[in-house]
Amino acid sequence: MSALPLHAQVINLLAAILLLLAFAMLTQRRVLSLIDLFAAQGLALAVSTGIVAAYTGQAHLWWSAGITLALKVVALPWILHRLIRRLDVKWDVERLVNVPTTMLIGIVLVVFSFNLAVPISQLSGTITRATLGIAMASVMLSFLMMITRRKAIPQVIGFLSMENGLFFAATSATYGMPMVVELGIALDVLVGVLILGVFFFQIREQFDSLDLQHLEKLQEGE
Amino acid sequence: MIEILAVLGFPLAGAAALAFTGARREAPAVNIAASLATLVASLALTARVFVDGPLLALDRQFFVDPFNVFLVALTAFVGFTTAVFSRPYMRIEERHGRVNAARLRLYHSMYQLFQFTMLLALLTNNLGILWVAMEAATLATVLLVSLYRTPASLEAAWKYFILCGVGIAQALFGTILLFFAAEKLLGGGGGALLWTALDGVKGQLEPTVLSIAFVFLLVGYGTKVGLVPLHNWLPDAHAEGPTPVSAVLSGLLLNVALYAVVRCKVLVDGAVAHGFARDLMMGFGLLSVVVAAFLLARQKDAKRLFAYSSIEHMGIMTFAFGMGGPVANFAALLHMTVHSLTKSAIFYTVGHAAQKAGTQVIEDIRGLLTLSPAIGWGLVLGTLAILGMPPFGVFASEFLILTTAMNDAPWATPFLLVALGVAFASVFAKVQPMVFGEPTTKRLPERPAMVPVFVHLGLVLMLGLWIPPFLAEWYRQAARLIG
Amino acid sequence: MTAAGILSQFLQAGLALALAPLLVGWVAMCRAWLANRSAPPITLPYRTIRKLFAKDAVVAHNASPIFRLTPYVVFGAMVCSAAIIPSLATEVPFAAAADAIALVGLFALARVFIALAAMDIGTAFGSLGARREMFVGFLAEPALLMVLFTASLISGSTSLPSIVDTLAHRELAIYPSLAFSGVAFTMVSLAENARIPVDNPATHLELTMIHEAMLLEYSARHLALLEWASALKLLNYSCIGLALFFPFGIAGGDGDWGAIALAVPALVAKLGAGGFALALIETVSAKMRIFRAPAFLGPAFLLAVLAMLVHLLLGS
Amino acid sequence: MAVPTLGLIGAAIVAWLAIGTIGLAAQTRFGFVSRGLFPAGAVAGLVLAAGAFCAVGAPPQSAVLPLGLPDLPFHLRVDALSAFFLLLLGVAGAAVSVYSAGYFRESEGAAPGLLCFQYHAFLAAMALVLVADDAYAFMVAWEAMALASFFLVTTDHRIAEIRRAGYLYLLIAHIGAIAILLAFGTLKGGGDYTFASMRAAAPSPGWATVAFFLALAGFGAKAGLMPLHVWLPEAHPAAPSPVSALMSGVMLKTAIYGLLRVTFDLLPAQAWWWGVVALALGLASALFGVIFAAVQTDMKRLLAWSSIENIGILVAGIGLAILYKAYGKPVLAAIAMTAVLYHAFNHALFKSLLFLATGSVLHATHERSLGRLGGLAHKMPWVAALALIGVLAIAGLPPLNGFVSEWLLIQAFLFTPTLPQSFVNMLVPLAAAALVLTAALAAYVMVKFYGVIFLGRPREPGLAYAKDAGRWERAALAALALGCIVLGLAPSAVIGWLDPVNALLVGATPGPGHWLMLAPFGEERSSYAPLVVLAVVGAVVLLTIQIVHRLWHGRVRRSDPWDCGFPLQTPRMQDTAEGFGQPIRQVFEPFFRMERELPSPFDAKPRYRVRADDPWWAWIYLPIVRATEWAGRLAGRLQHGRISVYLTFSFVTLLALLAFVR
Repeated sequence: MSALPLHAQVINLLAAILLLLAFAMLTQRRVLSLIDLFAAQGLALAVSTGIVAAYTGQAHLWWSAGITLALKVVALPWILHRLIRRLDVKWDVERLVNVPTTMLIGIVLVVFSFNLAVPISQLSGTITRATLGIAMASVMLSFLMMITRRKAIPQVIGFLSMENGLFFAATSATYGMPMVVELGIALDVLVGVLILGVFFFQIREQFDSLDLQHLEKLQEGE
Repeated sequence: MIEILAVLGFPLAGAAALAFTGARREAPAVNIAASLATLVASLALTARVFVDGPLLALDRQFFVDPFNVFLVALTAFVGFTTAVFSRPYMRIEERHGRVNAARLRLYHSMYQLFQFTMLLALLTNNLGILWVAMEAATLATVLLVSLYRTPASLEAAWKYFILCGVGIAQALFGTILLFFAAEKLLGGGGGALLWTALDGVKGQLEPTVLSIAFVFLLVGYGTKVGLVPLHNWLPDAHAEGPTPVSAVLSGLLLNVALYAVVRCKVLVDGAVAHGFARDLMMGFGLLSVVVAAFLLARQKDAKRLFAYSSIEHMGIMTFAFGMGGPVANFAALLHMTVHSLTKSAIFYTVGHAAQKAGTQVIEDIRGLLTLSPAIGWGLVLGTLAILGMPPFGVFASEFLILTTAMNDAPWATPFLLVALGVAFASVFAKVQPMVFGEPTTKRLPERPAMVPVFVHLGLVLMLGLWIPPFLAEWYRQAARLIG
Repeated sequence: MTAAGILSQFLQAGLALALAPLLVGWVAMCRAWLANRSAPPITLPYRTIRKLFAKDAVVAHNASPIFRLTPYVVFGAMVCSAAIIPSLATEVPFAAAADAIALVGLFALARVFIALAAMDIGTAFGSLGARREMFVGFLAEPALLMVLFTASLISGSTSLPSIVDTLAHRELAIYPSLAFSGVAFTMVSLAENARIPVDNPATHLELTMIHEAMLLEYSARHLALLEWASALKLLNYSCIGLALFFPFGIAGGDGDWGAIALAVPALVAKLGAGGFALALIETVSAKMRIFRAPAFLGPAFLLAVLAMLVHLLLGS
Repeated sequence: MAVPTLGLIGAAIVAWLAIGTIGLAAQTRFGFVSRGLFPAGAVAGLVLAAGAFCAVGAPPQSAVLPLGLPDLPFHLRVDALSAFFLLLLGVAGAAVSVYSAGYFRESEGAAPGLLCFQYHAFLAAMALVLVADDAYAFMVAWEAMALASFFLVTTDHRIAEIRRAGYLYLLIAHIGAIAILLAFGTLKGGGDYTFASMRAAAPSPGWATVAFFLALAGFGAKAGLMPLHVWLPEAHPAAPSPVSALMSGVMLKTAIYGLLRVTFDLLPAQAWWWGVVALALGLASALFGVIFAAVQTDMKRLLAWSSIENIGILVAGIGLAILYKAYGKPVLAAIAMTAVLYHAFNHALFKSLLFLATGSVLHATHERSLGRLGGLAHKMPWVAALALIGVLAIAGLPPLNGFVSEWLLIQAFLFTPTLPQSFVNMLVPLAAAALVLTAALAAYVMVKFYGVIFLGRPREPGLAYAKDAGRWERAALAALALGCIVLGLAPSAVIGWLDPVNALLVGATPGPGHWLMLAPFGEERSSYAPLVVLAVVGAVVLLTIQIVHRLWHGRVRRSDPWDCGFPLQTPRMQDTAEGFGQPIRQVFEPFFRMERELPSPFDAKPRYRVRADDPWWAWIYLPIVRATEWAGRLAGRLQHGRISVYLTFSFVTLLALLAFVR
């Protein structure tokens, strides 16, 4: 493994950063910081995509990197910031499970994902194959984050960060999906966030809060 | 070729047009017209495929074979009848003050957009596009589910969005893994996501990767199918949205999601030898059937009741597709058809019944047969049909599935027996007093649309007694494709 | 079907008709003796019947045709039964028309009619009697059938003459199962013929009666026929019992005139002894409450079943 | 000349469907529907019966319809077995249709046209069940039959009890149908769904047993075999009387048909212990049914319970036939089977007759409760006389038809000691005892039924206005009563005619009979000549009447009842239905769950009520309901309402599956 070329080492570094950011988001308490962390994740993603593009010379990966930069580093954080300002919510993030437990579960998840990814990575033709495990781990961590948050906005950020993990898997492990698909995915994410934005307002209008515990009425209780 | 473009173009154009004119008096007519055009185009496409065989078009990006073309026709048909139904239904809703002009515009536009995404998901050959279309379908319907802007509908839409979004994200991961496995064989270009290309090399795909990919795909698309324990969004979304949306969700969206799962299963079956996908799908299917059956007993809301029934039926189909083999696949395809038709018909009647009674609460809807025989008979016949009473078509497919299971998977039959029994007991216990007994309902400001109901039920009845040869041939070919 | 057969058939039926009231009178006589009373004349039942025939029939206003038809049907069924049971000879041509099961069927027919007739007038006692009669009947009838089944299994036939033939005219064998059957049969006969301990033929104490309660509304010729029919029933049961458990003296099926001639006094003697035994039982036991009847007939039924089991187990 | 039997039968079925459709179209024209369509339906029934009658002895005929599933068109076939049951359907159906022509009144219950449609669809579905020759056609017809009868049962759907009865009925019928379906699934093995290929498939003994018990459960549910009988006493009385008659008289027999078809025709061999189970279940149902019939206070419920009894007897007979067949004694099996077939036909006749009679009583009095009837023999002489025949027949009294089948069955029982299995030998006395006990109790029940309704004095003043049944109704009742008499008097002819059915089912026929005398094993073994018995009894009766009237006189004087001289007689002093059942309640107390309602001493109009409920509710059904509710609560926890929980479900599922893949 020592003979890895430089760009691969950089990508691995970025992968590690991505994972670290995912952990940071998992434990982050303030919603604005959460958005910043998300933007940072997007940046790491964009950079890694750019490096892959430079190395493999695939043009559409440059596009991907560009879209990522525009969407996940600029547009989405901006939208979220705006939303928070408009909704006037800057509260701390409440959570359902305390931080140490979350961390512990997160670590277990990482181990699990790495284990799962090992046999797959063996087969990969790409030099950055080890990143698949990291991508999977960050998807899992985002999932965990969604589970542990009880406010709407952090949950959405978790959702978006999961998208980041997926995107990372697509670019670093496979050198990118076909262009149409990536465009489609990006469009979906953007529209999704817009719709969610509309939703936040509607939810707040109805419930005077974005706390998800108001959204627990539909159930099969007694 | 041109047919494919027409099938996709009409709903897209309709969506665009209705986005501007959707609140006008003639919007429902436009909606119907667009749906009708789609239906005609899809029938043309069907005829073409029927005559010429499977079709690859537009640089292999679109692929039509008997399996999906029949779903296209079904989708277009139910889309059309639902559009017909929604005309009086939404007008009554408007009179009752539940929707305003802006929301009507949203409704009509999103309805067409939803049609478009469904058809796109069915027609595309690219698994990535399939994913994109599924996600887009979620987005379109989220807005439809929350149309009334009541707390409950917002809650339902939120859950729908988050659960399906997360679920479908897993499907994306699965798709990436598929791509990852195929890339070595097919190169990094666009070819590695084309189903036809993957199908060609499925024997050489790496089994480990494919089985992991299938887990992600199953969990992902399975969420949209409504498989237990991934189903939690489904009853909420069905119950709180407008009835036409419930009808298309149950009748179309679930089918398309299951279609995606089955497409993936075909690939996995080629690569992984030992019935891995089979076991998973049978397990999930059976679990869904059983859990949904027991949940049915607890329902107090009419639409929620039938939403759970959809889970049950999707479970049956998943089980049957999982079991595989020509008969079970045939039966599952037939079940898809009849379930779509029947369930949407039931939603139409339940919608009108709820409008008449002013509530969806089962206990407050009584004696439909006396005051509005059409709605009452529609509901009771539809319910009996969906519960698997012959001579309706649902029985035909359940007959085939159960008898095949008795041979191929006898261990599953006690569960099915119990589940079908409990489901019958639960659903019929709730519907019978709605239909029979002393009436509690009032008059509607507009004539209800009962024609789609009886057209659907008539078709289901026909499929129970006589399946047209071309349709049977179609099912057979599709069943062979699925393997 | 021989001339002797046909003759013995008619002889048997005629004898039964003639002897039936005599048996009733004899039992009443014995009871009186055993109770240290002076006995009524043995011919009293004949006189009663004749007197009743001469009277005008009084029928309730709301009696339906069933009420008036019943005495005849019951009488007919009993005569028919008497013709089936081989009391004198085993060659009874008519017995081929109805075997043991049909015999029980005929008894049941009589019972159902008499119960319906009792309900017809709509009096309290009539319906009470009908209910009790059917109650006793549903317990006694299966027991009787089971007794007959045991005998049928022994002889491999449900035809009464064949049974008697087997029991009386083949090599002597001891059938332990018949001992059980015999006890069961005795109990059933007591119940079926309205005897103590289930019913008291001499009482008109309303709350305890069964058979008499059903006849309350009858008078004159109808009553006479019913009284005669119940005497016939007693005789029939006695003859069944004698044929199954004491088949000695019954003539074989070979048209032997001498044997038939001998069979008549043998039958009379056996009936005399049987009647005395009945009187003895009635004297030494007490009438039970009606709801003790299951406690009496249940064991009879069980004994009959047991008899069959014993037969199957021992093969004899 | 070969008669196109299947053609005739098919024509009748089509005619029924057409009549139903016409009825649906002519919704409101009451006179046309009742006086025109129902008699036409009766004619179709007779055509069906004629075709079936010819088909019993003829070689099987079959046809394939271009309907059904693509690889499985509807196969139709008439062989001896189906022809026998078709005849039963045709005869009873025709009689009931004639009755219906006079029965359905304007402004009662549902629209006549709808009723007409459901009624004829019901008939057609039953006929289709009997001619179906593949699993799919059978199931479609089977469930269509259930559906049509369900709608007929719920004709008066505004009454909550009737809705409940209909629900229960359809539910149990549907679950039974799934069981039957699974039985077919088991039978088909690797072949297709036609009965022909099922016959060819040879399932292993284990699978054959599964198939048999699934079929027993499925058909038993429809037939009202214990413990799946609970719907029957609810649903049969709830329906209009002609429909009750069809359900009890004919529909239950289709279940018997199905059981026979699967057990003896489709399964290649039978295991002896199936017979023991069927025997035990059958006798238990018979005994249970008759005990409950004895304590009923509703006349139609009483008859419904009696149907359970009769079905029990039929299943017991089938069990006996299985035993004999499994032990290689086909002739004895044929005797038992003859008893079953005969009893099936008998029951169709007399149970229809009695249900129709209750229909007439219901129309005349608007009263179903036995406690408010009485003395109708004077007001309704026709119905009373014809019902008497039915009552005597169902009570198993010679010389009517009920006795014949009872006699045959007992004869069959008496041969069990020839079986090699000593365990079975020991069982038989008990079985025979249960059978005769049932028969004796049946007489009790029928005395109660007839005595309380028709005899005695009217218990309510309103009964004075009761009118006898009309011509149509009388004709139907008379036809059925005539059937009871004919079947009672000419058993040998009927049994000879049944030979092809027996040959088909058990591969043997009972010994040839004398035309006058029923002696399946030869005269020395046992014999019964109903005509002779009738002639002798009749001769004695006539002779006695003549002699008595000649020697003395025939004078009759009318007066008030005597009743031990008690002067203040009122109708309320008669035994009520409750009173009549009281000894049974007392003796069989452990079988009932009783609720007594004792009047207070100060009550001016005291009424004593007692309800005897079916303990199976508490033994099986309520626990099932509770278990379902419990499972529902458990499943309800899945739908917790909190999105985090839902996400956790997805997450855990994903992780579990991934771990499983590893």
